[in-house]
Amino acid sequence: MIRPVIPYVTAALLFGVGVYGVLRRRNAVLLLMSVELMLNAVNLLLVTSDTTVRAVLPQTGQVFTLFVIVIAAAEVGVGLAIVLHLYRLRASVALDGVPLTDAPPLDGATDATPAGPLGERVGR
Amino acid sequence: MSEGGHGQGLVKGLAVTLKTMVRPAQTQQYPDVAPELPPRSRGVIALLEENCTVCMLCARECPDWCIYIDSHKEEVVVPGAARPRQRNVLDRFDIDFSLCMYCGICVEVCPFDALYWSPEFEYSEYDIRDLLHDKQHLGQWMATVPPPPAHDPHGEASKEETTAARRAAAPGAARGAPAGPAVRRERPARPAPEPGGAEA
Amino acid sequence: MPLWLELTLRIAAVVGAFLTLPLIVGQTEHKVMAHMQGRLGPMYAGGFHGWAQLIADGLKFVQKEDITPRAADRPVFRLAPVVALLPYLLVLLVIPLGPGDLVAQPLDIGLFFVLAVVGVGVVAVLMSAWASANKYSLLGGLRAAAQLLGYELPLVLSAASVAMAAGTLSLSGIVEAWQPWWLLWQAPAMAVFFVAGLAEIRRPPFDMPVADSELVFGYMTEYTGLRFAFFLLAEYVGIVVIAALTTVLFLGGWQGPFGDAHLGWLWTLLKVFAVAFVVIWLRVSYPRLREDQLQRLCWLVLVPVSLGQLVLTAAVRVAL
Amino acid sequence: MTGADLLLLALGAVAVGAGLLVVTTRHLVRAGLYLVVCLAAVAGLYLVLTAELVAWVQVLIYVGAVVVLLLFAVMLTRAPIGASDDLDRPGWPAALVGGGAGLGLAVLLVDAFRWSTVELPEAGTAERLGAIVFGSWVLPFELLSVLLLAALIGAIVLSRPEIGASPEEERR
Repeated sequence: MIRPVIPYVTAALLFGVGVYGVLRRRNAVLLLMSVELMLNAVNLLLVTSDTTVRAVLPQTGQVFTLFVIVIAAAEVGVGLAIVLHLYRLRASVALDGVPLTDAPPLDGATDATPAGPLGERVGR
Repeated sequence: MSEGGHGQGLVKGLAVTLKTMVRPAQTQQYPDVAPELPPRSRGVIALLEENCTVCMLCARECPDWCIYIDSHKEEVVVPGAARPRQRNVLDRFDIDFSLCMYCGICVEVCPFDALYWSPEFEYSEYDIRDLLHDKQHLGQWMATVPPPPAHDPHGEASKEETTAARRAAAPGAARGAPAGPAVRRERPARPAPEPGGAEA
Repeated sequence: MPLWLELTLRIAAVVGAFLTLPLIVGQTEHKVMAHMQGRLGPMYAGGFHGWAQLIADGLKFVQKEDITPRAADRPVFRLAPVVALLPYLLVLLVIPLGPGDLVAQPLDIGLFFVLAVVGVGVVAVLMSAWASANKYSLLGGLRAAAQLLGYELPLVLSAASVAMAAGTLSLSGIVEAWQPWWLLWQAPAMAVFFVAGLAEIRRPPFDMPVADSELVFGYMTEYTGLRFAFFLLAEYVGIVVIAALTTVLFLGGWQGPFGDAHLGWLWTLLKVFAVAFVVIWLRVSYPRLREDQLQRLCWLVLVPVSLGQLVLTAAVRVAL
Repeated sequence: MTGADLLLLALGAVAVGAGLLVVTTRHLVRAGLYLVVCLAAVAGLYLVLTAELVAWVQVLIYVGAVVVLLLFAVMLTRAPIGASDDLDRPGWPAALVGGGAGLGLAVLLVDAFRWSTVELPEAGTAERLGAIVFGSWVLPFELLSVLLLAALIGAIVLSRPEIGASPEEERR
């Protein structure tokens, strides 16, 4: 016997916190953390809905939560690879410092331009 | 290297440690059980004061300069002699064991067997100054000096014996040999002819 | 027996085991290691063969000054040893000692719980590494994180193999389903689990995170006194936990040649100590791996072997 | 209010509080540690809601792996000890949007459920969830494995910028 409104509200507030973090943070890793908060809010919502919604298939919400957790793990893996790559390129993970207009010199490490910025930084 | 080589090495390593474990340990329980030292261990240097003539050889040869000797001359009136003899009297004979490096050169060079190795080694002190042993302290160690080893039964006979035998066999051996030369010949190998010469 | 009394008794028993078993293992390590090196080990404390050495050590740790470096992140630094210790205490709750009721808290998904909680220990390592404000600590922490994350994979995979074989995630259930011939069938998984477990608790030869000749003492460099003792205690509880898990998962737990019903706990303890002995034995015998050898062993040997074992287990299960 | 309600309330408060600290703290690594607390509290909520397996998966994957990866990344990108000043951009719009989203959703949900009570469903044990995953949801499950593989390869490709360079280049 529980009151489902408590976990529901918790989930909603967690989601709001996550949104706030995503919009507020400049640091890419902190941003990923905020995304994790949002994902957890959704997970909590799914698990709680298992208690209130009597679906044809029982515990579907929990199964979905499992799936979301797996997706979150994959997302963090790729996301952190990107963040570390960014750090290697720019020695900073500030997101509003990333120029979105000009392409990063990804071919810097090839033989054509051995002194490119990537070549230098990787060698460090 | 093949995988088998790796595995063999790993097993061998385990075997070595296991074998060592079941063997008795090498540790000596020192303060509880006295260590079994070789009889001629070099623990501390003992001084036989009567033998010292203050020739200063030991102090001079000491690489660490850790032997301090003071003396004064004394006149000894020998009845029947033309004039009184002079004699060195030892006032101070200190070895600073905080400096000593136990090379044993002093024991080696002493022409009169005044210095001996004693196997005693438990003389550590709380104060480094107490490691300066004066002649009295050094003399106390004499009690711990082991007796000289017996002659090797198959070895060469001692110089005293051969000389005495030669003297006895020589013509005109009626007079007893004077003690001085005999003592001098006792150590022909010593690289210290000076005191012997002075005495002669 | 009323419920609260039973609960109290069970928790007291677990805390008792938590406090005594690591000490016994630690003392065994002192002695075994010494004799394997031709020494005697501690001989004074307590009189008989230095049995009280670890108690004396504990007293010494208590008296030592508790230093927190000025540049350190104080709360995190101070919290890390507790976080390192807590997961193992929780794990001990679900490890079955004997048949029936001889487990502090039977759990349906005990194996999963154990793996999940043991994985939390790495957070403590990262906390202590970063909060120490010391480059050696940080290097040790990064090494530890890479090592623990990497070795978690073969650990979980080999545990999954035995869970698959038993058809249950409950630790008691696994022991009940265990048959002696599993020793052969699950041997690769056992080897992988044991080696990965050693790496999880950062025991030599997998102690790169604390490699004292390279990193001073890794993430524990700045710790003193009781907090350092907590880390040490965590290491020894880790040995107990890994040995107990190996026993329960692969060596048949309380199943012995005779008297399972009454002597089950004795068999479990015997096996745990046998495995702990092997842990110590490996520490004495092998030198520390290099960092790249460590990762190579994990990804090129342990993970493929455990995956192969999974396939084998599945094949045998389907065939039976 | 039953005991379960109180537990839910306490754990929810911890989760939201730790979450708030994650997004407001000025200490980079502490943000990750608060995230651990938050995720652990959410795992506790799952336990109270009888989702056993999900709770322990949460601990295993999130606390044991995801957060550790995040902390790892924080340390690799040279997080300083102590507060950093450049973590945030000016935050009124963020507070507005985030607060709006959170409170709005909360109001909606409160309105929907009021103070009603429900019976807890059967526990989400490994056995039952396994039956459902491999019964009704096999296809998504298999898709997920492909996704994981893709993510794995993607992460490897991203973190090795030398890929494609000549072997000599790589050895440099």
